[in-house]
Amino acid sequence: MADTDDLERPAPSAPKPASSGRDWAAALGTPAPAPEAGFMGSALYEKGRTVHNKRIDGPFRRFKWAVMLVTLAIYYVTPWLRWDRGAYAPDQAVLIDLANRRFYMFDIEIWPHEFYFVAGLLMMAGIGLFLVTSAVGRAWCGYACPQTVWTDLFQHVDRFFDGDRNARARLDKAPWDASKTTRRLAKWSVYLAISFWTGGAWIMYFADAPTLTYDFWHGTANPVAYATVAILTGTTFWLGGFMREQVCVYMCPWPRIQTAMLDEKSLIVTYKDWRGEQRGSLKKAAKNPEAYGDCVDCQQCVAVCPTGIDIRDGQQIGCITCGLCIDACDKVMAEVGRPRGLIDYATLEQCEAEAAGAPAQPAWKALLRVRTLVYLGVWSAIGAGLLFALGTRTHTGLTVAPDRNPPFMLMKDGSVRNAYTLRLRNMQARPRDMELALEGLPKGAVMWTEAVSLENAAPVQVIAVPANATKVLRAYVMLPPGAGEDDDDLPFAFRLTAQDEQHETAREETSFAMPGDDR
Amino acid sequence: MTKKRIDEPTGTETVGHEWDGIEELNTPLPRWWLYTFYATILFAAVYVVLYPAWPMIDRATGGTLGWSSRGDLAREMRAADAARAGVRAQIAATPIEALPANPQLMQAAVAGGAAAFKVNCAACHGAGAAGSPGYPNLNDDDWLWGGTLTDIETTLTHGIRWDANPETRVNFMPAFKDMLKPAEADAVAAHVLSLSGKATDNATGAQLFADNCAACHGPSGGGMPAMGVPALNDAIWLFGGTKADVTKQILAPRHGVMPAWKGRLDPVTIKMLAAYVHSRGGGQDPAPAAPAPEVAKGAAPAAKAKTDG
Amino acid sequence: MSKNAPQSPPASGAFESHKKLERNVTLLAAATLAVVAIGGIVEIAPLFYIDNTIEKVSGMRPYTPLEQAGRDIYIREGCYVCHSQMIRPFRDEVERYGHYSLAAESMYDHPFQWGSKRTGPDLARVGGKYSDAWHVDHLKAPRALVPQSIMPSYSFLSDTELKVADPSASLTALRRVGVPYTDADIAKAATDLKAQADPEADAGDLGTRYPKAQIRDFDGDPKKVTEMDALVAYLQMLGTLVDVNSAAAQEELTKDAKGGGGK
Amino acid sequence: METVVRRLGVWALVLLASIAAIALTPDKGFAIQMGIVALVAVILIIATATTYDPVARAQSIFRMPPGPSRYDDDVIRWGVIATMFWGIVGLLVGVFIAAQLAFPQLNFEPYLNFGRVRPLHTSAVIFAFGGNALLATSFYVVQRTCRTTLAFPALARFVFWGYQLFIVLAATGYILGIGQGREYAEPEWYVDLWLTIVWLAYLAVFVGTLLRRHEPHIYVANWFYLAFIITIAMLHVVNNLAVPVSFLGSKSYSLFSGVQDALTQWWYGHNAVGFFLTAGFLAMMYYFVPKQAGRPVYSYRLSIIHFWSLIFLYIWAGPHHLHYTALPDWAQTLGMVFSVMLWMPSWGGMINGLMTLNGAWDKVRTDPIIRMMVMALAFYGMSTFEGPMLSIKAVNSLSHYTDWTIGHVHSGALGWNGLITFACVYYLAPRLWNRERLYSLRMINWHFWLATLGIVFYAASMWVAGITQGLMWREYGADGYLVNSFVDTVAALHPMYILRAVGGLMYLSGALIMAYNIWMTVLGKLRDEAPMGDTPHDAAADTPIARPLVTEPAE
Repeated sequence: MADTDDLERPAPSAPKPASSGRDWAAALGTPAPAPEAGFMGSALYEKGRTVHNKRIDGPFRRFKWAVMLVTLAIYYVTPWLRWDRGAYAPDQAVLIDLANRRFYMFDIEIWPHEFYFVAGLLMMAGIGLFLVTSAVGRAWCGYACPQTVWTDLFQHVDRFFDGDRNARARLDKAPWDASKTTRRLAKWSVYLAISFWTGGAWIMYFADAPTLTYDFWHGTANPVAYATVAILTGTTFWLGGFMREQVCVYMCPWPRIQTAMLDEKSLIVTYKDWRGEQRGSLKKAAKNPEAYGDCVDCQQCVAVCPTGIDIRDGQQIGCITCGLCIDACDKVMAEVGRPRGLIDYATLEQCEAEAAGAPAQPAWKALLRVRTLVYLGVWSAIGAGLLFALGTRTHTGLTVAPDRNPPFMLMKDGSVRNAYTLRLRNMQARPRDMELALEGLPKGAVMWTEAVSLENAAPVQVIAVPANATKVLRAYVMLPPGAGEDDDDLPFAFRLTAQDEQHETAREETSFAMPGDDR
Repeated sequence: MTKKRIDEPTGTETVGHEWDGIEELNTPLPRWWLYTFYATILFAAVYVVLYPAWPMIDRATGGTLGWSSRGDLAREMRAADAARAGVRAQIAATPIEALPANPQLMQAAVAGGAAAFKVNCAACHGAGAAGSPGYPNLNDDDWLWGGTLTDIETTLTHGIRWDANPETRVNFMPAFKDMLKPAEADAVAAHVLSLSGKATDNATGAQLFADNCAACHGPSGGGMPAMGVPALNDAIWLFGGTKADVTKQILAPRHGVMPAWKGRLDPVTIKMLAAYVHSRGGGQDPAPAAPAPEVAKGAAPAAKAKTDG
Repeated sequence: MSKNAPQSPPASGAFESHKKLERNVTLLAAATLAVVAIGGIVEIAPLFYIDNTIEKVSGMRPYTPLEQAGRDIYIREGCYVCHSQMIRPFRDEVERYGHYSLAAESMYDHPFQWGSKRTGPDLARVGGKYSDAWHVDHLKAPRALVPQSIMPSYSFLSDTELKVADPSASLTALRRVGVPYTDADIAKAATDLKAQADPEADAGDLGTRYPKAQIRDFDGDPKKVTEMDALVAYLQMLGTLVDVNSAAAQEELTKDAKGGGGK
Repeated sequence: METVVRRLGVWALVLLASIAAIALTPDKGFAIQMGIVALVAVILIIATATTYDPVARAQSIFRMPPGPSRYDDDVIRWGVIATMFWGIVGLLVGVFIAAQLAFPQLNFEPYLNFGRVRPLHTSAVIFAFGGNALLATSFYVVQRTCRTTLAFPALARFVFWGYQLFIVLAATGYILGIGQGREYAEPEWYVDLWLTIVWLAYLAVFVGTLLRRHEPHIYVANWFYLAFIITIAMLHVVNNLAVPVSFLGSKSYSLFSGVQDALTQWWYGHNAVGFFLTAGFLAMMYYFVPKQAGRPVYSYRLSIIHFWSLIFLYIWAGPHHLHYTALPDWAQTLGMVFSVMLWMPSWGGMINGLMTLNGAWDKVRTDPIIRMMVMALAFYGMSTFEGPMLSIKAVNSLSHYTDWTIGHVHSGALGWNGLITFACVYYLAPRLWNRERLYSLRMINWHFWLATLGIVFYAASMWVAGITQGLMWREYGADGYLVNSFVDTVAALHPMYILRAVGGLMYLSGALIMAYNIWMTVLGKLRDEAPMGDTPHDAAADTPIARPLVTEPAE
């Protein structure tokens, strides 16, 4: 992989401002190249600048490859996994069935009233990011964020069509002749293809993937599907193909939250300036070894950076801590025979200690800290709670709504009747018989349902509930004359018991309204 | 005053003013920011042409799509209705007494009836169908004209004392104002109340009842649903169950009127209404054999002046 | 003072002229006021003169003194923070709550009570939906009737006698802001207030002056007129005035929708 | 002496008037409110007539450095204390009402029912906490950036105390059941009138100070403060137009009705967010972020463009609170498109704030105050993205009337307004009380983590609650009929409401830690702890320019 121009200084087209402390405003285009004039007659905006990052290989790059492949594979393949749920439910392993308000995840099926699982997952995601940040800094930004993954992918496409860093920079500057136009069109087509595939994969999560694919190509899919694909294709094309690191710098709130969450004990990618400075080429250093540090000022760390920053300027918002500069620097250090780790993952605290002469610490030691453990605790607690809820949740549900108008009914013979709207939930993918029973009403209370046949009235009824559905039922409960105090509402409950091996039950408290004496 | 300088870390020029140590850089706007701003403006410009947007002199621009939120709803409701059209056709083809045999159809009929009830019936019978003095409660199991599906459908179709409909249900209770002395009326009322255990019986009343009332209301006040004669021996009173109420009804009976819905509502809706009313909890199954006709309470309409309003 | 010596990049045009504003408080304040006034004027003013803003439907009338007293209680207790009175034109809302709300239906609402959050259900058409008894019991002890309810209880309303300092003054104030109460309405406000909730009292021509007014004892306690009477009277009339489903009303609405959307 | 007598006369008149009102009014709540006014008058009479000086007494309790300092900072110190106090009150009430929604048994009728306490929460956090923060910081910033002292020092004191009276009258009114029934504008007519007077005085002090400035240009923070003061005055007056039933009672009826009233109210309501909670707080950001970071503001041009576009566009966005209501479709359209256009102008402030840290990003790791500011700006960015998104009609049809809105509001209020205010107070406390540094910088970290964790709980639970609610309301069964009754959705939200209360409790605990920290700072204590990054106070530079001999033209 030893590229011949590995140690070459970068092309002069990547200017370095006079000051060493270059930062984002500068990286995105200093006012030096005359800004375009806007309608207000002065420089209204500055042009963005494309980052041409150089190919590199190393442990972090390989890790990035691995994460990229795994995440993309998960994203594209998941909707095509099948999961047999029987005849009454879809057989797609992961499916967000918006039309029927069901969310399938392998063996788990979430109903809208169980959305709190999603809240739990969201909190776990939020705190999980806190956790990761406190332990390994912006690892999410560096490896797993979709914006990073797709930017990476698109940068590989760039490399495939236009060559590596210098070639790309040259091509950018080149006039728009036939060859450049063809290349660009080809490249953009690939961008578009990837974007389209990305958008297309998204909708597969919301409907049966094979059917939807068929419908999509036959023009019979829901217009929303086409619109979604169009929007996602557009945004992927724009954000991954062109906006890239600017999303991280300007638009995304997460980098700021993460930045705010870093402290002196957080791992970040750091240039160890006490070791590196004064920078100087090998030649200079050979002449005067005392005056120069380990940094040979080869600019490789800048060249490989996907967001185009110079890590040696210190911490900055553009650094997504992907570690590619570590790979680049380690490689150079190996070639020039100096110890690795001039640029490395380190905490501010370690840096201060090291600068003061302490030996370098392995990065993993930074992981063990109170904050991380506290987050881990909260995160695991929520996770355990969710698992518990998942484990103990039943697939049977019952809600009861008493009639409000009239609240009670006096019958011919002086009996009192109340009516209730019951919702019997069968969350199993098979039809089940369920036993509905009254609990806690005085003797003589009877119940009948729906098709109004008093003859069948009894305190216990068995009702067939279809698979994977809620059965809405009107139930009448009647107390014989003289049962219960006349002016008091009677609290009681409905109990629902599934008539299968599991005998899951659901119980719902409600009350029986009696005629008061003032009415 | 102006002290422009190049800011060292960013390499950008300052504007040149300083307030309490704060300076400003003269950084140009980020391009993506400006373009996104333009894009939102463009979106807005297109949107306000397509949709109602600008207030003019006497009305607002309507938008080239002719869209309105209420029109949108109307379309959706039509679609929903269309989706239910099949069910309506099925209901139309099913005789009403056969409905309970098809629980799904029955359920659809009940749901449709509930919607129609709110619009057409709630004004008199109340939103919960619980009625009010003079307007029968449809939730209980006391039926003046019978509570089977067929009976209810007939009542709905032809109405009660609705002159415009030749088949309307009619009965009539005479006013006893001139026939009974106040003391006698009082005695009859006491007897009537005694039938449901609300008063002590008296011989005069019993005799008068047997002579004047039992023919229709039955010797023990059981009523005669086929003729719309109310039962007097139960807990339910259309015009009130106090002695004064009953006396009033004996002396000058009020007779309720219910419109015939035939012609105003299509037969399917009437069928659905019947199903709904039947489902309110007191609906009767077709009786295999009608019980011997008995006699009962003061039938008929006319609420208090208030509710008649 | 600022001679803004131009260097690269030339800061001219709008940015340069802006410096005038930056140096002059009066100008800056005036420009700010002008800029922030525009939006409100363009959006709010036309609502007063554009004809079809409020549909022309029949049946709307001012609140009776008792209903208005109930409304004042509704506002006092902050019911609007949990209950909306605005049914949106969506199928689910129309099927759940009833016909969508019309602008005309709140034309006498000072202030409007459309609400912004439904912690509890919409109340725009709650009138007549439930019985008085249910409302009273529910207000006294919501969870006795609806166990999952999170509504506070309002049992004190039943114990508090309805005291309106001066019913005529309330109506007069409302007339000043544009509610068409007649002189008779104002003169009889105090008697109307009592009569509507008292089965014993003579309501006089209350029912004529306020068509569709419901006259009865609302709280199940005929002995006194309580705040509960007033609140339930208000709740029971909500959404009952305009016969939205009548053919005439529907025709008017269709015309409106077309008129608003067509030209 | 003569002035003492004259003042006594005025206070006595106020006292008499309020006693007369108490005697004559049939309205119990109104009588109590007038009692408060009478009490204030009595205190003033005692203070004027005797040597007892309650303010001086309080000055010593709160360890106020003896004035006059070089800048007129007394009012600002009071403002900082009031901010802290009302902040805690507002958050506490918030946690209480959150708990009420999870456990309705916590409603104590009639005074502590949700419907009465909820306006107390909103007003306490927006107007009492936020308002005092704005008062204090605006007086601080306008003096520093104009290098001059306050124009009318006595009037400034009146503004502060008058504003506190407004808060007390408003808050007690809610509990007593006095309110107009307009969200965020609940106070009744007489309280509104009082606030109008106070607000005009505020405008006078602020503009007067700008006119006295010793800097040729007006700093961008002051543009935002000015826009905030002017616009709030306009909104307040128009939205509160009402006719009182009697001058001896609290009740009034709004001038507008129905649809016009609705739009006026949300024109007000939305721009209370836009100008109180956005423009005003951006003004705070424009001063305190560059000061704490020690860096120049990122882009002057962006300031100009985003200032004017923000204030112009914001005003139009009100109707998005009334999507799909009886408000005419055209107005809804305008509300939506202007909200969408508002996205970038809002983000202009975020970019300008965050990018100001260019060259100082390392401070985020070491300086807890900067960290808090960065987090505040991140939340500002998120909620100003969520806002335009929620204003899109299709999204709004699902989200409106649900807890999604509540979550959205709180990610802005807790994340943006809360955190930026806390950061400013942390910045101000040692400077105002001439302390070397805060009692503890490490405790800011605790505050920070509790606050962010609290927001995560809050926002996640409310977002999910909103979606759950929205989906359940419109869930249809296969038979074409609605599946859920309303109360089913209430039951489904129960766990969310508990999680929300937990989040709120975390946020409140953070604020309590802060109160302790500030109090210790006021007392002049220093916690023994490992040092953290901070921007040292340069007391020597913190001084107005002496008035030059020739008055500068105000140009």
